Amino acid sequence: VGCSSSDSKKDSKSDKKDGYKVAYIARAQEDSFAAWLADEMRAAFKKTGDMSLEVFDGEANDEKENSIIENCIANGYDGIIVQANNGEAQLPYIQQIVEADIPCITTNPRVECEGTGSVDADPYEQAKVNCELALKKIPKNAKVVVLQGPAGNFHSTKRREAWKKEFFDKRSDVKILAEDIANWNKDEAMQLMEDWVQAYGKIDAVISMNDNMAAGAIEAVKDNAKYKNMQAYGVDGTAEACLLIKEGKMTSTGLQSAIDLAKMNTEAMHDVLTGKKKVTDINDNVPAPLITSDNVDEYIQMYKDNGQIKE
Amino acid sequence: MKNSKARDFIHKFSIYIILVAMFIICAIVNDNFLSARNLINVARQLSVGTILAYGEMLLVIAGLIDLSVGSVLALAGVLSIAAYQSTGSLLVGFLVAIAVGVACNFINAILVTHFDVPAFIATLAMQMSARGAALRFTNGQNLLQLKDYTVFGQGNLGPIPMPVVFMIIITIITWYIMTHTRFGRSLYAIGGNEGAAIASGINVKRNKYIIYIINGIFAGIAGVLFMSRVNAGLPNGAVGYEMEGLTATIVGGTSFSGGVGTTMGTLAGGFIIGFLNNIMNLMGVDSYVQQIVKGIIIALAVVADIRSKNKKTQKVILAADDNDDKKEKAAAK
Amino acid sequence: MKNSKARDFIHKFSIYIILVAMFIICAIVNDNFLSARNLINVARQLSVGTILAYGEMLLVIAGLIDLSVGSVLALAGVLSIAAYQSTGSLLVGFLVAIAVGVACNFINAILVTHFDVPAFIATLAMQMSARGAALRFTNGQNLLQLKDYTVFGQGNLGPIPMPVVFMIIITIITWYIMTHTRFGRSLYAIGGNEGAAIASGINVKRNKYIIYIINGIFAGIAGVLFMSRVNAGLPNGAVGYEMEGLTATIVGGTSFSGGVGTTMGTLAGGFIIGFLNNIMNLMGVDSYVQQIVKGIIIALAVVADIRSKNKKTQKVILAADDNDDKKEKAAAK
Amino acid sequence: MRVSGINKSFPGVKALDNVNFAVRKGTVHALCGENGAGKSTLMKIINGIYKADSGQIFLDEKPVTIKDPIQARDYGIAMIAQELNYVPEMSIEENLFLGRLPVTKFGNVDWKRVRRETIEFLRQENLPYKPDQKLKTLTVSDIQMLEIIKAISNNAQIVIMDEPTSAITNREVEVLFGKIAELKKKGVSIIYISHKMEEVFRIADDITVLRDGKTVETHPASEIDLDKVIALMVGRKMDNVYPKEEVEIGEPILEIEGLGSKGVFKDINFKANKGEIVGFAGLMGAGRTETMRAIFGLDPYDEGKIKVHGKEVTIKKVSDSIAQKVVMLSEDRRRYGIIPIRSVMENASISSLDKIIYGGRWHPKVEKELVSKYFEKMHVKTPSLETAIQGLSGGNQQKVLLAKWMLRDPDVLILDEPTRGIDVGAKFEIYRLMTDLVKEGKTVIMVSSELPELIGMCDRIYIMNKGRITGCLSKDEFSQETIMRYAM
Ligand SMILES: Nc1ncnc2c1ncn2[C@@H]1O[C@H](COP(=O)(O)OP(=O)(O)OP(=O)(O)O)[C@@H](O)[C@H]1O
Ligand SMILES: Nc1ncnc2c1ncn2[C@@H]1O[C@H](COP(=O)(O)OP(=O)(O)OP(=O)(O)O)[C@@H](O)[C@H]1O
Ligand SMILES: [Mg+2]
Ligand SMILES: [Mg+2]
Repeated sequence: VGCSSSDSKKDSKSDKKDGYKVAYIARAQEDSFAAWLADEMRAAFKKTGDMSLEVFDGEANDEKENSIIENCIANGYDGIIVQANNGEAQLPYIQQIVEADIPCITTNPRVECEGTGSVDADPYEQAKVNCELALKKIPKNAKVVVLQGPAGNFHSTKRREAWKKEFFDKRSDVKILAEDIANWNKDEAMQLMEDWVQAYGKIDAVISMNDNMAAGAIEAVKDNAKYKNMQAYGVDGTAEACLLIKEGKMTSTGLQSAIDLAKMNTEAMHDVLTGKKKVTDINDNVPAPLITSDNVDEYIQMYKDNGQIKE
Repeated sequence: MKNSKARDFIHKFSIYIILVAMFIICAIVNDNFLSARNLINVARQLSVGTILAYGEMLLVIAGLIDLSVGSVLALAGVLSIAAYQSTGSLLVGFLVAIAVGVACNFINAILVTHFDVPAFIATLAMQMSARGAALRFTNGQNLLQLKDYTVFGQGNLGPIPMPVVFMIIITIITWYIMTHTRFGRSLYAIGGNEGAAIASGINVKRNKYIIYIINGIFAGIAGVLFMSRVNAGLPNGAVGYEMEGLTATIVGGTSFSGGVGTTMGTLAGGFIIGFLNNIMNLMGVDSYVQQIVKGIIIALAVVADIRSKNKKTQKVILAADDNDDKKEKAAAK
Repeated sequence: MKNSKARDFIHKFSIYIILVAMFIICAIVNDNFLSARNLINVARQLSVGTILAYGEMLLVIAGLIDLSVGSVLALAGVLSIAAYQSTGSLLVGFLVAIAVGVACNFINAILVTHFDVPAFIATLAMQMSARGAALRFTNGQNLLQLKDYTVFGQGNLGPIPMPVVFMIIITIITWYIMTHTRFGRSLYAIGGNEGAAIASGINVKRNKYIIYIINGIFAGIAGVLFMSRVNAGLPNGAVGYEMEGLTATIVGGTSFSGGVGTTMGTLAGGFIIGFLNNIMNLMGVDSYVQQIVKGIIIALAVVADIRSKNKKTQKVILAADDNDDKKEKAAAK
Repeated sequence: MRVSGINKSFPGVKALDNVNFAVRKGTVHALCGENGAGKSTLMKIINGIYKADSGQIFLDEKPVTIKDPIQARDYGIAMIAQELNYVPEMSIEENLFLGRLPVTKFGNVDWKRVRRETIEFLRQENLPYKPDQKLKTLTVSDIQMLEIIKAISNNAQIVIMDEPTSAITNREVEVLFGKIAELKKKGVSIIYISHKMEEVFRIADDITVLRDGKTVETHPASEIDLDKVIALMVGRKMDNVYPKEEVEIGEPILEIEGLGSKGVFKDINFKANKGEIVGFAGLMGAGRTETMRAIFGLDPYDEGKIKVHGKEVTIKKVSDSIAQKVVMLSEDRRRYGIIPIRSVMENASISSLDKIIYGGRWHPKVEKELVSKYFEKMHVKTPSLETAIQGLSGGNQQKVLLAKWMLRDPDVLILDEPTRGIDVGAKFEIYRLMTDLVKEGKTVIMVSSELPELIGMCDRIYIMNKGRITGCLSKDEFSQETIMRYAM
């Protein structure tokens, strides 16, 4: 199935009074990262002046997300940015966007489809930067537990894959005591950790596919002296994770910066709509810096600036 | 006299009136709403939910419920895809989905009719088990590369998307069952007065099995459509779809006290919810606000429906000349 | 004679027998289960769910239901934290949570009692709206830096965690309400036969308001405990908790046909589910398999409970003429 | 048809104990017995609703097994159940054909035929309804008539009628009896169950008495009299059916002035005095129940005054009238009376919670004592105080509900059809209780469609028709003819 690439006949539209109408289809507004990204997108688009953004919510449901894509095609947006819930599931619908000659950027995650561009934060990379640190920091014969996101979730799968290839395969001495799904949720991770503490007594490190779950696990052992030196690894670089790193409770996290993602998406879309670039030339990655106690202050400052951390 | 006819009309067709009102409002507030493409989209989007709603309708009319349908859909869908992938036959894939839907619902029926487990708890247990089974089977991973399997959900018959074709066929079948078969009529009796149904020689247990089996067939078909439409076997898909189905059927006038409900009402309920979702997306309503509004509108639609129905039913005893100003009396209820 | 006494005993205490059996099995299959720390851990984990279960119990006994409790908990929790953060007063935070819980449930009650909206649909609408409001308020972000607010969920009273203290207090209050107040007694009448309750001089509408308000208070407290325990204001937390609460109360012997249910039964139901979750985690059962097993065990527990009761009353309930139509209203409301 | 050696037990009760019973072709066979004697149970076994523990059913001397109502129908057995088996939300036509909808050769329901035959029935029976009208919009008596038509229309050889007249008017009773005569002529056998002895003696060819689940005796109706049947039923002789005693009549306790409710009743004026039993007669649908419901606060009223002990009171809800010591026993035991799954004790104490829950505590001992006291006084038969009330016979349920109101020590007791479906023994006890109450200086209002009991028990009788009071008779004017004249 080929996707025809969209040629730019946009120039005629550029002098429309209300500027370009762009749709952003978010994975799930209930997911705090996706919600943050949507917010940053709105803010970044507002700054451009000649583009307006409508945000749609895929409700973490592929059928809903596909429906919204269909609606957006039907309603003649000038450009569409898709944050897929499930790359494969959205693929045929993204192809429809291309067929309708609407420039399409996929973001967080990238969906491989001819004729589209992409701006991504690579989940493998985000976990990998943690693995590099963990290789050094996690002691010999350590016992660890692993927390996963929802079954089948693209990010969770990719991050887990990175941990396998970049850490567990290289450290056969490390034993996984237990591994379970906590659906990105802090409360579910907390309950799992409480039970694991009862079952295993000693846990050296928590390896979590996101920061929320890592924070839940840390919460469960917060006042337990035995776990004072427990390590915890996450991904996302949320405000909470930064605070925990600052307190010394969490080891590291790989930043997935909604601000950077939004900025790059906005610029890319602007370039495409104004004819500066072809959409197929867009293929960017935001960096995934590792946040540790060494550099956490700068990120805390970032969150203070955007109001997520107070005082 | 005329007045009371109008009232009868409103009473009988209130849900359709609400639907039409909504349609008109949508058309006014947004230009894109009335485009053929958009309307086809809406129909396609609500087809899976409406098919599930018919299953729930049969159950609720008979005083039962199914909370497992989202999970069963997922299990049926992933097993169906696996079957298709290993045999290459679309037919086999389709039949496996139906078989799985039926098997799960057969267990529901056994628990409910033979072990007297409340339908709520029996199907809640099935919800957990079927979901677990779907995840276990796929190891939590999505099944990919569906190839031709996508024809069910993404194909078209002329201008009409396949899911809509399925929905239309199932609507007709459901309507036929509910109005033209003994089985369908007996559901109203079972839900309306189970004792009377038994005493009238209706085989209540057998009929409950049949209802769950039909519900299972619908769940299986919905599973095929869902997975094929999203182009992946998602063991985690369709969470909470039981509530969508139930909402459509209840908004459409089916009553939880049993014995009341119609196919067309359920269809109208499905469309009301479909329009609601669509118009809010068209208008770019913030997604959190959408949820708030959706809750409010559903409550209002049901209030309007119930209000219009409650207006009647106080009996009149006084001789006609005694109350020329004509009846109407707040029902004591 | 003795035989029938034994049967009476089994009948009356079947759910406790199931609980004890489960406890013994857990203790045998896993060494860690019986440790004081683990048992305290279990108690802490099930406390929020059990508090919600009491609210659902009051409602279900009276023939009502609340599907909004998970969302209301979240809304109450985040607003409570925001109030605490802006005033610095724990008391204000606590009271705001309760006020929010009560306000949402007051709306539920208005819809149900004054507009005759089925409780299922009214509270489903509230489920959507309250969740939307929680997300809107926080903009989808978790609230952080709870500081002393965590005392509610993470503090201890002697060796007993605070959530457990709250659960114990609420258990006692609920038990007291159900057995020692006129209000509690009338709930059984309302759920058992609303018409008869009205004709006996019970103010059914007012009582329904009170039930929802109590449910709201419990939801508010649960919101504080939940958020404080996880040390964050999670606007998308506690999704599906209504089902947890309902499951506990139904497993504990409350009946959807109304008029039946006890505080201690609900507590037992909560513990059965708590033990189940805990033992499977302790044994490292794969999470998919956990779901399958959980579904099966819940179904089995209810089957066992119903079977033991069938020996006596249930048969009367099922067969007696007077009740034919009441029966199997089960699923609904 | 003949049954022999039928045994049937329910948990805790032996409902039928070696019952033998035979019906001759083309006769009416009456089955008599107290509440809970097992009459309905026996009929349900014959109709395949229950399965007998042991025993045999013979049709034309051939042993048969009847496993469900469908099979019973195939054997030509039709039954009008005591608890009306209708579906309120369904149309008349569907209720008529419930469980036997005709189908075309394609297997779909033959709605044309259903409609045609229903219209035909409604025309024959002079019922002014449309076939697609929902049953819940009909009066109880018309529903009962439909049930009768349904059973007869089946061309059955044996028709079982379990208390068919408990909810229909005298005129309809005559229609029914006409039909029974026709059926007899066609050689159909009828099993007739009723607590109304006059009816039994009017139409029965044979009478069988059932007591405590055992067949006591069968006699041709011509060879036995009322007293003998009653004696067989209750196991002792009862000489006075109406235990009425003269009581001095005092000042008015309840006065109703110009009470009206739009479209339902109007200009209701009456009073009930201390020591008086006031009757309310009228045809079914006359509005007596509605009037009493309004006085009791169950329904609203738009105009008029209610005075208790000479003082005007506002009654908006039931608790208002209870506070005035005015209480009412509903005619509809199932809807407004019992709470089926709760215990007899709870059913009795539900309106007196203030007497057992006080000082912030429930006093179970007090509850038990209080309830037991009234149960003893009224001879309530129950296995225990914890038994669910649905397990009791109708008469005993009624006594529990009476006990509920006695616990409130009312000044005015309104009884709406208190003896409907209740056996002679229990009726007698209810009458006696009424007498005891007025002796204590209370007042009793009895709404009834049984003229004999009104005449036998009341001091004064008001008659209602179409929502108005059309007459008031004092004791010396009582006669069935006079009452009927005002009622029509
Ligand atoms: N389904 C049942 N379960 C338990 N007990 C029952 C059931 N049906 C009837 N009984 C009991 O069996 C006995 C006989 O009841 P049955 O209904 O046959 O009496 P009846 O003679 O028809 O009385 P009535 O004149 O009040 O109609 C009663 O004690 C009753 O409580
Ligand atoms: N408000 C009501 N709601 C539901 N059913 C009712 C109501 N009022 C009366 N009924 C039922 O309707 C039945 C038939 O009542 P009917 O039409 O004979 O009127 P009525 O006023 O009770 O007449 P009567 O003068 O015989 O008392 C009653 O047996 C009762 O069960
Ligand atoms: Mg009987
Ligand atoms: Mg009446």
